Amino acid sequence: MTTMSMIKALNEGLRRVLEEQPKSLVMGEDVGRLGGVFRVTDGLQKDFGADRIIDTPLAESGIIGTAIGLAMRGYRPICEIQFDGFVYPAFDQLVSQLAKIPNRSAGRIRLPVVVRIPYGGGIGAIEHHSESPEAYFAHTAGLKVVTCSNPADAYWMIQQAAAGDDPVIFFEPKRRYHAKGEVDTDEAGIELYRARTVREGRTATLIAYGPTVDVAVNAAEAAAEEGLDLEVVDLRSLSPIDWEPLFASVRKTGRAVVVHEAPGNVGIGAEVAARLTEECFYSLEAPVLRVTGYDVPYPASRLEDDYLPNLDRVLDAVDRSLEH
Amino acid sequence: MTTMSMIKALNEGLRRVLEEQPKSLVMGEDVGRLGGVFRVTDGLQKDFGADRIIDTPLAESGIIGTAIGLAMRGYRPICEIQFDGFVYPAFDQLVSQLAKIPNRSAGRIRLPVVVRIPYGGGIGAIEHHSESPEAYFAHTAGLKVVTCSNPADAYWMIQQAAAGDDPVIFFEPKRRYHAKGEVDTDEAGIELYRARTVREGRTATLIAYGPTVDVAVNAAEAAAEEGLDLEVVDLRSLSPIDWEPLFASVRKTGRAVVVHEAPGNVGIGAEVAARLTEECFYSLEAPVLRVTGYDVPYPASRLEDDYLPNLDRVLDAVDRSLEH
Amino acid sequence: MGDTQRPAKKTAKSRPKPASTNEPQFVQLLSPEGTRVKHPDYHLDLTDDEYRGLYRDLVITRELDAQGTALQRQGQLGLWPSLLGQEAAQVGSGRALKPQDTVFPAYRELGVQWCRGIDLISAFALFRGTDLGGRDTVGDRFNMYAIVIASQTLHAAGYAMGVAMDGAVGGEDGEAVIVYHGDGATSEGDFNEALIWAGVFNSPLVFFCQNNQYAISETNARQFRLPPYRRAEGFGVPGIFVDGNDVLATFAVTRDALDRARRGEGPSLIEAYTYRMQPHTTSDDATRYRDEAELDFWRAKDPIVRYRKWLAAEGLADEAYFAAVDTEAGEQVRALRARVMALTDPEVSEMFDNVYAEMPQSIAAQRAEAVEFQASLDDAAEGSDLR
Amino acid sequence: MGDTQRPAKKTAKSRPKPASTNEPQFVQLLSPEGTRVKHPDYHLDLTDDEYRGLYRDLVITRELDAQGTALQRQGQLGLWPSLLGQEAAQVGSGRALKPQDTVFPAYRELGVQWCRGIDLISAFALFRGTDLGGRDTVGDRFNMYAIVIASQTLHAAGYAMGVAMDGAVGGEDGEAVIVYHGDGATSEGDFNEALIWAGVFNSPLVFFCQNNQYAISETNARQFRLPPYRRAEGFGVPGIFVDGNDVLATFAVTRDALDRARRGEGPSLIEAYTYRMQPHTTSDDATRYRDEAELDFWRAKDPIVRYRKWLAAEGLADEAYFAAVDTEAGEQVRALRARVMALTDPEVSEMFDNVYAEMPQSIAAQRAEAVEFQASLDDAAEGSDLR
Ligand SMILES: Cc1ncc(C[n+]2csc(CCOP(=O)(O)OP(=O)(O)O)c2C)c(N)n1
Ligand SMILES: Cc1ncc(C[n+]2csc(CCOP(=O)(O)OP(=O)(O)O)c2C)c(N)n1
Ligand SMILES: [Mg+2]
Ligand SMILES: [Mg+2]
Repeated sequence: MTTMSMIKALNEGLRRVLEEQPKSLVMGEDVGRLGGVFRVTDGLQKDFGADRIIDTPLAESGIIGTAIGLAMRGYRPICEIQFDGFVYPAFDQLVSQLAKIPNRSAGRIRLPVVVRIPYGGGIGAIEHHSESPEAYFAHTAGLKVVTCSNPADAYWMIQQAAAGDDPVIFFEPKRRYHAKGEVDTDEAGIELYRARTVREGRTATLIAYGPTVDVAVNAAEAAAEEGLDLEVVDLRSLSPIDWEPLFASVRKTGRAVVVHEAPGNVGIGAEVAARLTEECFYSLEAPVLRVTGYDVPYPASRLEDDYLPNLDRVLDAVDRSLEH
Repeated sequence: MTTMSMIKALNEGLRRVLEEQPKSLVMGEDVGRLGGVFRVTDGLQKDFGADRIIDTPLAESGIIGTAIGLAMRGYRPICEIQFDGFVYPAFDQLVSQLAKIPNRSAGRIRLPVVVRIPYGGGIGAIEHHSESPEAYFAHTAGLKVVTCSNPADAYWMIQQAAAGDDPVIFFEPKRRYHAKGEVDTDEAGIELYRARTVREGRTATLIAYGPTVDVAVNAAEAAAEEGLDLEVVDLRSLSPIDWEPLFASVRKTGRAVVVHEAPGNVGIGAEVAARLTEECFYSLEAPVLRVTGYDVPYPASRLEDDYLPNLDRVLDAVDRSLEH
Repeated sequence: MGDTQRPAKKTAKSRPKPASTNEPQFVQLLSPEGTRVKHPDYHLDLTDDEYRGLYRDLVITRELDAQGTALQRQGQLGLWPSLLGQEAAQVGSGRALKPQDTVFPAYRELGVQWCRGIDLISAFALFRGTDLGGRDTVGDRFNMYAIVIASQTLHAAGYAMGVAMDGAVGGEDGEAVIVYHGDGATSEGDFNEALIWAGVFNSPLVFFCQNNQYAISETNARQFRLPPYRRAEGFGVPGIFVDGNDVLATFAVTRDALDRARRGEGPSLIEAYTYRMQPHTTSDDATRYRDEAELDFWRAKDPIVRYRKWLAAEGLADEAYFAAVDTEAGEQVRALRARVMALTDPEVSEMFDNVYAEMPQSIAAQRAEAVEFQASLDDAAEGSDLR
Repeated sequence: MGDTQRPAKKTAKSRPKPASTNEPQFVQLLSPEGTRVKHPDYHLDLTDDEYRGLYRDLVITRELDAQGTALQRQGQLGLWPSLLGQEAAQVGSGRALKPQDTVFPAYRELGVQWCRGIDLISAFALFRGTDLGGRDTVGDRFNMYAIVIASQTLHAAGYAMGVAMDGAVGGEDGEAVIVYHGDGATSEGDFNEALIWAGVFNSPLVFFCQNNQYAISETNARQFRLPPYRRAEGFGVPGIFVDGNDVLATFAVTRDALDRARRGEGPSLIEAYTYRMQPHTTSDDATRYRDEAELDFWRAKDPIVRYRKWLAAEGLADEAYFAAVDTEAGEQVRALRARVMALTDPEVSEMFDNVYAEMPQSIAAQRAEAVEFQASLDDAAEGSDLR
């Protein structure tokens, strides 16, 4: 067990990938000499060379498009998109190419490309630097979408994502980047596409991922003082979602609240609510509720605390659920 | 009342916009001399000139990006994206610019831009020509998303969309392009952002839009022969959704099935199901079910009949709903 | 200029001379009238068999393509994008490739595919709708057709980066990569980003632009002020302008560009000036945007007619040879046609099977549901047959 | 060449001569040593007041920008992207604009904004996070800052199309549009598409590229083989290369390009060769990718020092004038600083109010919910204060 920040965990995880898999590459804007604007790739170019840690031109479509070509050549690119809000110029290469080429090729081409995206708000940033675009990618057949909420998951999930042969969009909650946590560097303990029950409880289930796991845990702790026993599940994989633990939890608690930063409308929370209701209809004592970003563009940073789901809004939703 | 195809209705609707609103423009690939690959803009360049019906370079980001600039200058562009699968290169300009600039400007800039997208499958086309990307745009705060299912709606909705000051993504179900219908060219009868009950019934509610409205109506007719009395609602507006008629319907029937061509995962159906359950929890006798495209890339056309929601799959879902 | 990288080597070939006065300033080795033209930079010295082989390729390509159009008209294909008129551009460039080279086509490259010796059925299956065009593209060194305009140029740029990273460039045996695209494609962001990538990483990539004068109905005037080969020069990537209806010139300039790429001298762009004699695809009505006079103008530049004249005049081939090629083309067409008609619909399960390397449980469940549903309908249909 | 459109008029200015031997081949009217250089194509004949005014703009811009950095360090701004070193590029081009011209900035254009006489508070509010940068951009003829690299180039191209469609070009009173972007921006698809658009529609648009040698940590070598002004030429758009640390040269070439645009002679691109003396933003650590020697090299080219030398040598300004400008700059800084500190947090409701012209019912409901929730928390907080 070692204590490290999520940034360090990702850095160490990438190091192991680069050491163990000679075909792996890291590519993106400023990932080389600078070590990335968040320093996730710090020191990698020094240790693995400029041929493997590639500072690319400032063009996101180009980053993903050429990563696809490199993967066709047998490489295993790990791309960095500098911030959530800058992934959109690459959208065609992501959804029409990366997601579809393996199927188009009748399975003859596999594209083991990982796309790392620092995401989410809460860091006082300017526009386009606080978005949560995960629903776009979860809705896209052919991609897998995961997100880590703590250093241990960051360390292992990046390695697991890089080890697979499917394209993975890998969301990193930037407001958790500096928070430290214990990392067991010997054993992963859990598979990439599995949800994890972070806290057991019987009153209701809080379902969160990435940056909101911490919010949910804090809410559960606050609720415990009021005698409420909340279960918290970290989805970890957003597409596919690991449904069984959710079904089991909701069958136990009868109530669920989903928490994410992205706007609620047609978001991950909608899918979770719809599916849970389909499968656990007779167990639910209240509708699955959602606590999410509002359906407006991410606001100026001085308003972000009002925009983001927080402890109070989560507890309020739990109360509303219990009123049913 | 006149009988016309949806293509003709759109063409006539655009004509009226161009006549009544001197600042309106039509722009896109092949919309001018050719009249569009589907002939929706047929004859417009001849009648309104090449300054107002603009054949653009082959670049979708450029089409939307320059339309934004034109709108800032006071023009009212109606852009055509040639096929659903070619909207993705414009994604950044759509979600980070078109959707957000009005809010960014603190409301001082309005962008009355309509983006027409022929969408959906069932026409035996090759890849990228049969997609249903509406969920991406519905999830995007700042955009409005609508779709027509028949010539009368096509005729009026395109005019209403062009008359408003918000950006509208306007989806046209291409497999309904040639089907004819009655059009009252004197009066719209219904507002743009309203849902419409196409068929009244008491057993269950079918919720559809665009190309699946017809599927739902056919299913309802078939079900009627078996004594089932299905209500069919055409959403028309996908963002915002006109919820009240849906709530009312579900409170009456107690059961709902949403039908769309797009993949189900994190689709419009998920939002409809989640929201209906939130609001009508005590009225629902079964979970809201979804009949959608599968969560795989749109298949080769010889498989599309198996991919698309059809009468049998809808009726099967109704049966499953009734089993609850 | 700080550390701005300059192109490794300027390959400023002297500006070519047009053979006849109405021709633009492109590289030409064979005039529309079928006479050989000298060019200061490009010489060709093929064997008699190779010269004859080019003719065979041109004719067979044309016939197979015509069969695509015919099959579509007969309802056997959903769509066909004809290359009629562009045979020389495709055969000239396609035959210039060495076995180790890799091709990234757009969607009209049947002639290149033929030259690479790759089973053409994949193109017909794609446009019949029985699959999405998948093949063993890595083994074939010929990628799938690309429908999203210019998207393949970035794939090619990435692949070519990988070739260089593999150390597979640097000599006469080096690998080169060629990517095909149209005049319209040059307007897309992706194409321009691909030029940047190829330039910055000095990749062994040849952009082969078939400027067939149209992007569906839109003329060159809607896509650019300066022709694509001039654009490339602005990116620091040598641009070569060639008569795309001249199979010898196309062969010569492509071989040269590929050789520079394989030697490690970086990317270039070839603009082959040609003409699409058919509508954009079988769905298009070209009479809406162009007239017979324009077609006549280009008919006079037919790539096969001129080449045949020259072969005959040089005594490289005679009527018997031409007749034999026609016969062979007919056989190829018949064989292919039979195979196209035999292409059957895929199984429902196939739409699920290849999406992921590791299929998620949810997809497996949907697959089972779809297969079962299909089976139940089949049962019902059988049942009703029995009644 | 079929109907390929050629640029209306070639504006091939003769290649400029460098003043000192270590300078690139750009237009320069004032050497780093402060001596006036003649240029065959560009002459400047400003009034003494105008010459002095440029100095004032340079100094005030530098001071206001420094205040941005200071405010960020003091925790009053979230971020500040300094323009230190780029004052001449911004003031020279900004002052070349006529009142009817429209500006599309990137995010570092405080100096241009100053020259346009537009309240600078918007830039500070943006980086303080109290709003998203909204102003009356249409009335101001100065658009909002653009964060997504190169996205604004297309907006400018569309706007310029509209200007031409309005018939607002064609004489000395015509309108021109200028769009600012960086060296890194030239790699984005959008930038290249904007060049195509401007060219094809012959729009009155000047691309003003501040090549400050870096895109965050990445040098020019990662973005292009040939400098941006050469790129433009490949698109058929005249490219002009200018010493971006020379306020006179920047003024002259921008005025010329804007005048051509306003006369209806189409787009051009100016590459102003300059240097970002500060890190990319206050969040950046530039020591990771560049060294003191490089900074020293550029310090010797400081745009203000050279201009002040020249003014003094010409007798256009004296120490008293320079001191007065410093005093005024100090006042400007103090006034602005006070206003920045007074910027207050917006109301919760504001995040909902401007999204749509017609607010959907669902957004109105969310607005009400958020406002109410905020109020309930405030109440609770007050309640607990009472306890
Ligand atoms: C991104 C994208 N936009 C639009 C289309 C529709 N489309 C198909 S072919 C075509 C024209 C292509 O022209 P060009 O690049 O010159 O190639 P050509 O067909 O002439 O060979 C268009 C607009 C597409 N396939 N992809
Ligand atoms: C589309 C996009 N990708 C990435 C970024 C992150 N980013 C902000 S500034 C910058 C570098 C820009 O360099 P340049 O265009 O030279 O302008 P400069 O900052 O030097 O003025 C990057 C990569 C962004 N803002 N937008
Ligand atoms: Mg073409
Ligand atoms: Mg820069």
